[in-house]
Amino acid sequence: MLYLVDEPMADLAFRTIAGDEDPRIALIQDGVLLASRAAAEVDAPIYAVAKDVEVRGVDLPSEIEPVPYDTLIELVVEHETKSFV
Amino acid sequence: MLYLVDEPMADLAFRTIAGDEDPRIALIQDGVLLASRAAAEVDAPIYAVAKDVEVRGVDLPSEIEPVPYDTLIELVVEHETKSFV
Amino acid sequence: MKRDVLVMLTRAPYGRVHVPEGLRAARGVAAGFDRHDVTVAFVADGVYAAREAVDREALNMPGHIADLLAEDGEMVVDEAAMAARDVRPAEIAGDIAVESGERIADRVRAADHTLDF
Amino acid sequence: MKRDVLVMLTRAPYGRVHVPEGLRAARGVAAGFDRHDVTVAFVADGVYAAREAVDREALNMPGHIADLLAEDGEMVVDEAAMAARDVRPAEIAGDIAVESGERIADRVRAADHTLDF
Amino acid sequence: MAHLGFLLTGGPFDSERWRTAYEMGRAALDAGHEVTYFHYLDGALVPVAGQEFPDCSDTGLYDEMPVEKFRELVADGAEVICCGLCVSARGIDAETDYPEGVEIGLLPDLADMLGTADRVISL
Amino acid sequence: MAHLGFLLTGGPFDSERWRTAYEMGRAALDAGHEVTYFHYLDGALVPVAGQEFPDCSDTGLYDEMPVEKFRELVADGAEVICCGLCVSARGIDAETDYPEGVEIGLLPDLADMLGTADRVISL
Repeated sequence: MLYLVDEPMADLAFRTIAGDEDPRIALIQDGVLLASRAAAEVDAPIYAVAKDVEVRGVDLPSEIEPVPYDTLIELVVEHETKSFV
Repeated sequence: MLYLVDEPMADLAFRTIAGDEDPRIALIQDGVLLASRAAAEVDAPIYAVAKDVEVRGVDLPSEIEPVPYDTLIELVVEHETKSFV
Repeated sequence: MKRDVLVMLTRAPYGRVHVPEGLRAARGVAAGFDRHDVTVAFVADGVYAAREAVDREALNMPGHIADLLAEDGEMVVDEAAMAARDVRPAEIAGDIAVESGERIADRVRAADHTLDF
Repeated sequence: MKRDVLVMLTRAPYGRVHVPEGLRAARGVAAGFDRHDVTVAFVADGVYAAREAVDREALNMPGHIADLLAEDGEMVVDEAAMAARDVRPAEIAGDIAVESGERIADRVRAADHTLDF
Repeated sequence: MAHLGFLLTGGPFDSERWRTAYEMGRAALDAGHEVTYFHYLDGALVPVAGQEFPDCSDTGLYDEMPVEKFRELVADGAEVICCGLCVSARGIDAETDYPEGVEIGLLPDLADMLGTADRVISL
Repeated sequence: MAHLGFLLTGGPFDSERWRTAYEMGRAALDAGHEVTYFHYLDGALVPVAGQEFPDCSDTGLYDEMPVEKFRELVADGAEVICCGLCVSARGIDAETDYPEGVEIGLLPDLADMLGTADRVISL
């Protein structure tokens, strides 16, 4: 399952992710500010919307991959998706 | 000084109130949900907008006085006012 | 196609339209052509709207809730979000089931689609 | 009458108009007939907008800031709000002064009027 | 008599701030005070004419629509100024979309309100 | 080809959600997918014609106004439905305020989107 995660619903998002055996996470909008928390809490592939990272000047941990919107759509089409935005 | 306090700016509001020798507080909008915190943290007159208390079904601590809008305006006119809404 | 839909109400109720209009959407999709299976979950600041003491009439909730229940929709509230906000199970309205944070997370994962308001 | 005005920017910057339009308002009231004394304070989630690394151009900030500084306005950021969000003083832009949480609270109390965006 | 100024940045459907602004202004007018509103950002959406909501409770937030509340305030002597830039950004046509008496202003009007009002409440 | 549905409840000036909805829809159309939008609550304000903002950066959020972005999506095949009740509540005149191709719908259209779309993204 792919989870889109922004800040306002982050608590429920991380709780939902914790019970998923094969999650993927895409940090989006102000959710990119959660990069350090996500990297520390989750052992799974983590992506972050590149445009959102750039305008906010966020230093991504090396395990988080910035992705453009077309890659995000590939991920959405490939995986069932739950949005916490 | 009178302080109007809602939830989103509550941290700065309580910090500002803490440094005031003669504060009055009016909890407003979702700020009425902070009634217990306000009563515990602040030794000063505390009011809460009655309409906001009623629709949310909040049990006010006895030291907090529910006030209608016309009383709120009397307080505003009587005291310099800072809004955290 | 009939789907399992989870409608999450995420905001404190009074002063904005999200709770009543989220309920309107919930019963709307429960009543549509596919007659989706709809669960409404009060999560995050939405748990305040699940309290017995809120003025449902002032929040424009009763009609939408009656319609939702008539369509076999159900309502649940997130105990983990309640605990974070000091809302006790005894405060929750009788037509809303209190469920653990894990159970709510299970519902999110199991739903075909989630909507949030 | 000339007033001391404190303009508080309270929201995370990108995706909403509050930071640039709050800055526009700040320089607007600094430039008006009374030429109010204006201080802009980045508080709460607004501290993210005070970081050197944000893309000010994308946030439509530079013109408003130049006008504000030309009117002798100043910009400060709330260290207490920074600490709560793990933003370090070294990250703050050079034209914004880091001030303690107490100093920011002093400014709120001392201002004739506060506006928040 | 005091002069109360309100800066309203909240829209008609996303927060209670428009309603608080109305209630405080209503009470201030009733007590004989002078009231000025400066609507900025989504506050410019509050007094847009033609708002219709079919089934709201008489005891609730929308017993009347926001535009009706502000029409009433204008009739009772409040000055209501909407920021012209915010109006244009939202595709609002001031001529046809606002009730009579709602004025278009610019930031110097906000500066004037700050200079003349005894209290300024930011909502 | 997949069918992506977006429920958009955010307005044009209070969050990035309209822009995320646009960017994801743009990318989905470019990849050959089918795209449907249901605009609900303040989402109904996003495709209002006549939005003008004088001095925004080319690299920023408003390099073009939201209505222009959605006009482009409609031209490229996206279905854009605005909730009629939300439209009325906001005093929007669908005939004159929306660009050609923006449709008015009701909740059964949202129900249909839930039934047919492979993915539904709530923004």
